[in-house]
Amino acid sequence: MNLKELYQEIILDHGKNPRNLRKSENFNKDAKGHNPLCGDNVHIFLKLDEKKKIEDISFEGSGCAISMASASIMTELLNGKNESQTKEIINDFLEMIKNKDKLDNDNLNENEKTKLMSLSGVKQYPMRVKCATLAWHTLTSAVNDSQEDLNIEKI
Amino acid sequence: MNLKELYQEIILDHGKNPRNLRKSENFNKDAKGHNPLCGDNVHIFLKLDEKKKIEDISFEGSGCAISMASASIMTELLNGKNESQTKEIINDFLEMIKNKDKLDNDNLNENEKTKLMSLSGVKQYPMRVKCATLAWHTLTSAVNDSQEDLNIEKI
Amino acid sequence: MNIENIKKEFPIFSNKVQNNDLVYLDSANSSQKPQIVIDRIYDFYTKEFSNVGRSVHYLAVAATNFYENTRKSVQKYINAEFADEIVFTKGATEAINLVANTFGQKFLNEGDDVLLTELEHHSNYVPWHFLRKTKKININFAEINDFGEITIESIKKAITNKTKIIALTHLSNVTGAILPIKEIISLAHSKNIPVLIDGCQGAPHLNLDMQDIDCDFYAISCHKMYGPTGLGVLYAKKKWLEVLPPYQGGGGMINEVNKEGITYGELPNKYEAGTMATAQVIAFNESIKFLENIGIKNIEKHENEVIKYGEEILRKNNSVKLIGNPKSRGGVLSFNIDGIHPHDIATILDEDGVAIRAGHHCCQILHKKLNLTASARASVGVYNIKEDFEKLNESINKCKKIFDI
Amino acid sequence: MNIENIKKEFPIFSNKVQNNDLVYLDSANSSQKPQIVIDRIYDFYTKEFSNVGRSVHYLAVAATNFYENTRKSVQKYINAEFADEIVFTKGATEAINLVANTFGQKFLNEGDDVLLTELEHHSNYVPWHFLRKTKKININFAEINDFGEITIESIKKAITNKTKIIALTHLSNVTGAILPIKEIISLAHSKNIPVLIDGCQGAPHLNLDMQDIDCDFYAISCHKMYGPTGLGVLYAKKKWLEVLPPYQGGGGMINEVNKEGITYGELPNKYEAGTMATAQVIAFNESIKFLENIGIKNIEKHENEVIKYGEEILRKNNSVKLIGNPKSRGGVLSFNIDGIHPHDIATILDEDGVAIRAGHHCCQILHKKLNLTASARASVGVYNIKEDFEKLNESINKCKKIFDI
Ligand SMILES: Cc1ncc(COP(=O)(O)O)c(C=O)c1O
Ligand SMILES: Cc1ncc(COP(=O)(O)O)c(C=O)c1O
Repeated sequence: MNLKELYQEIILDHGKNPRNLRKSENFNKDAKGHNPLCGDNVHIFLKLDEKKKIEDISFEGSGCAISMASASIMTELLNGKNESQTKEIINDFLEMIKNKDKLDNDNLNENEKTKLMSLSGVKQYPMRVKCATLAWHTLTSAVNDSQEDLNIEKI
Repeated sequence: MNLKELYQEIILDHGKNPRNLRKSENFNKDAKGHNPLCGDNVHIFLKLDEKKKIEDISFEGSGCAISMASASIMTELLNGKNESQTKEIINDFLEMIKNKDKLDNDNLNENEKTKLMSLSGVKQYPMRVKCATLAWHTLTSAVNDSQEDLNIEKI
Repeated sequence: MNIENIKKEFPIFSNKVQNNDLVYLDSANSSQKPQIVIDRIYDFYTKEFSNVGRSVHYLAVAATNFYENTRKSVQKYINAEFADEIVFTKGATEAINLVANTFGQKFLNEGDDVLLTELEHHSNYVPWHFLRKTKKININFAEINDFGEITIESIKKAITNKTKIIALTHLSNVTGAILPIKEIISLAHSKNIPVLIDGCQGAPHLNLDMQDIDCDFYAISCHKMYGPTGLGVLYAKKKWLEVLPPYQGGGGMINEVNKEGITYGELPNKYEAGTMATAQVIAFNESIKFLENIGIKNIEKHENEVIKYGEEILRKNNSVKLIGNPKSRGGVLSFNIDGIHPHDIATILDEDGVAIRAGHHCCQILHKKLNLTASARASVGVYNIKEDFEKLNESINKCKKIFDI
Repeated sequence: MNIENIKKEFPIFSNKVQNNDLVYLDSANSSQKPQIVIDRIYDFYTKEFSNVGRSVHYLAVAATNFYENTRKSVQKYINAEFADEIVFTKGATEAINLVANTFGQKFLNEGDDVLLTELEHHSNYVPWHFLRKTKKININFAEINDFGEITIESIKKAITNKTKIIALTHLSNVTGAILPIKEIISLAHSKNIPVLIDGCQGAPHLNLDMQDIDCDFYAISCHKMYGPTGLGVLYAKKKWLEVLPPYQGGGGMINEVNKEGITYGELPNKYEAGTMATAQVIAFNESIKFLENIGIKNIEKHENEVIKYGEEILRKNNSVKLIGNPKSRGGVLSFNIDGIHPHDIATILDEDGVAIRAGHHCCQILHKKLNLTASARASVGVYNIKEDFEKLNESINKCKKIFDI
């Protein structure tokens, strides 16, 4: 394992100073996620335009460096993305966290990819994967209008 | 262990042809015993005179050679015994089965003692001790007017 | 792997028991354990021990992975659709209690019928009996035929329009009858009745395919399946686990807790409250591998040959009366000898190192139906060989001699 | 026996974990196992295996005796009046569920109160919560003070005239507070209220004397007490076990069974349905012997020294905030570091071989009360030494460095 890889500068930065840690005004979609293992919560807010493009995305919650950084980076990257782009990025991220070394995605530029890739070190820490994916799964249920609050153990 | 000691002639005889396997007429005390391990049952009947001397003792039920022989020998030996003699013999028998090699009892003659001693081989077969003692414990609860049917596991 | 050499993998057979070679014919009670299963327990405790699912340190992560790997192995072995359909319990008895309790809470009401059979083990009766008291339901028993079998007709006859669930054994632990569960389940489902299979005796001997059988619940006893004691498996269709209430409450099965209320965790956590039998679950993976390596079809074939041979020998021994004569028999042969009580038989056999079980085998209803209080039972595992039944027969003859029969 | 050498009896410490010496500070989660316990399991499976209580053959008789010997050892170890008061369960969680379920069935009615404390583990809350649903009872929580303790006053304040049972922990698995259970029990009994003690954390560290404490129920987790996983002990006063209904139904717990009804077996069989965790029970006898050989008083003293030392070190480390400051502390130290989430701490510590637990430790109510979602916890066993806390402290400093604190 490689601690340095896990706690990269970028993770520590986003972990300490998470971007978009607020509640979007006039959000029209939202969902809550919870990690029963540590008790951490995340609440994702989305403001979509008529064409389902993300006009604003934000989150509230508390958690470890990994989960905060993941939510922070996610909101940064997805702002302005349309529905299919959003879904592709979510999928690619989850794939990468599970088993891939690279991120093939045409919707992100190199800089964005690097940011996202900074989370890939978590692969080597199976118990921490949930921290990195909580925000993403919660976003999925917000997008899908899932009724129930999301319980991360489900996934 | 010594199988020959367990299945002595006298046990096999009483096991096959149990004495007093019937229901006493005009019995005034009785109790049922049950061994949940094998499902065996015994029902003891007592006819006591005013002074609590045993006028007649008998039993119904089915079971293994050890339990039938034990009930048979018990009823044979206790017929005609008074209350204190009965209690002493019961106690001495249970003591013998548990941990003694000999039977000290003034209420039995040598011949009777030999009969009773024939059951002592069971000591070496812990799972079979219950077979040998079921009738005796049931008798105790009959003598004591115990309300509940006796469950051998209790003892 | 040579089926004849399997016995060597079980260390117990390399030790003498009271100066005798062990002739172990009590596998329906509990099976012996292969070396790899025992070694796995040893290694886990000596080198890798940690609790699972809670801590994030190295040992805990590794243990959690091992634990979940067993779940996946079991899923694969019994061909369940989802790994979440595998719940670990402390035994088959708990698995059945779990279903009776939670299904009862949610779906049974006064006057409803539960259908069992006369072959059922107490573990598949007492939990339903509890509901007779708390929920005022009725219990019906499908009747056995003269061969000690339960047929589809007998089930048909016993189903009422109030039957809400059927719970029955895969393989009788007394008559050895293998029940036509696939037909029964299909019949039940045509009437919208879910079916629980008590697979205690089925799982060690028969090929298991949950999706093919299509049962709603299947209960397994790991200690009868070359696995450790203190462990069972409940297979349950996801649709049931999702709607049934939790069974036991505690750590690990919750989502969020506050003073006013609780939300429950997702499957399978919802049904695994408290610290589980970690070492046992991890070691059970080796039992599954052991079974897979030999192949359950090979095991079935081998055991069938052995038990057929045993049946032939015992049939030739007059005064031995076999109990039941099912067309398809699993590895169980129960019998009585006229004039000798089963407990006496077992004690005498034991002197020769022949281990069988005597008693009602937790099937008092069946024994009462057959006008018996007890019987003697020889049952086999993958390590038994034909000679075991020859030795059994010799010892039976010794019984007869002692009892002068 | 030299307390400093105890560590050598635990084989796990002679192996490296990821090239590090293992600094195991997660014993409140589960303790490591001494060699004799592991060996007993091994020997039982390789040479002596049989199911207990059912068959009459040699192996079964021997196993049954071993099994019952553990019951007697436990009785003696906790000074229970009768061996029948010792019920084996699959864990403390099941033990508490057993009491909540059966006591609830028999003695709780709509509007009754159950009194818990804010320190309780989910395992001592969720089972009572179930009764809120099925029986419409209320649950009250005695409040902690600023030291993370539960005092007799706090209990006094929370008892109502509808309180029917009090269930509380012996030793908090978060704040480390040892509760004044003897006084609480005596107070409760003066009001005719029975008391259940969750002894998961008490049993491995404190002297146990049931007749002195006089509790009605005491739940023990064997895997936290140098014993195997998948095993717990419920101590319950005979008078309760005699009147409470059975919990699970199955083989071994019955007296007589027929189609219409069932009579239950005597204690302790009534509460031990199905095949029990045979090997685990038998091996747990060695855990008791291990504890007896060292002497619980010596263990307490040793652990107190170690934990006091740890407390001192951590108090000196600024940015480390200890949770709770109880006057009498068991072997548990929970803490937070401003600006670093416990999960991150645990991950970084793990890199140095320091195993702690991070999370809510199944105590969400307590964490919410303290305005926390999670904490880091170091907890000790008999094998811990002062150096372990020095290593912990070094690793904490490494965390601070990484997070630039
Ligand atoms: C105080 C307390 N109660 C209950 C439990 C539950 O014990 P188990 O998980 O062994 O059933 C634990 C351990 O996690 C505990 O620390
Ligand atoms: C048919 C059947 N059902 C249920 C059980 C109970 O299984 P366990 O005792 O492992 O819980 C057994 C084994 O005794 C059995 O043979």
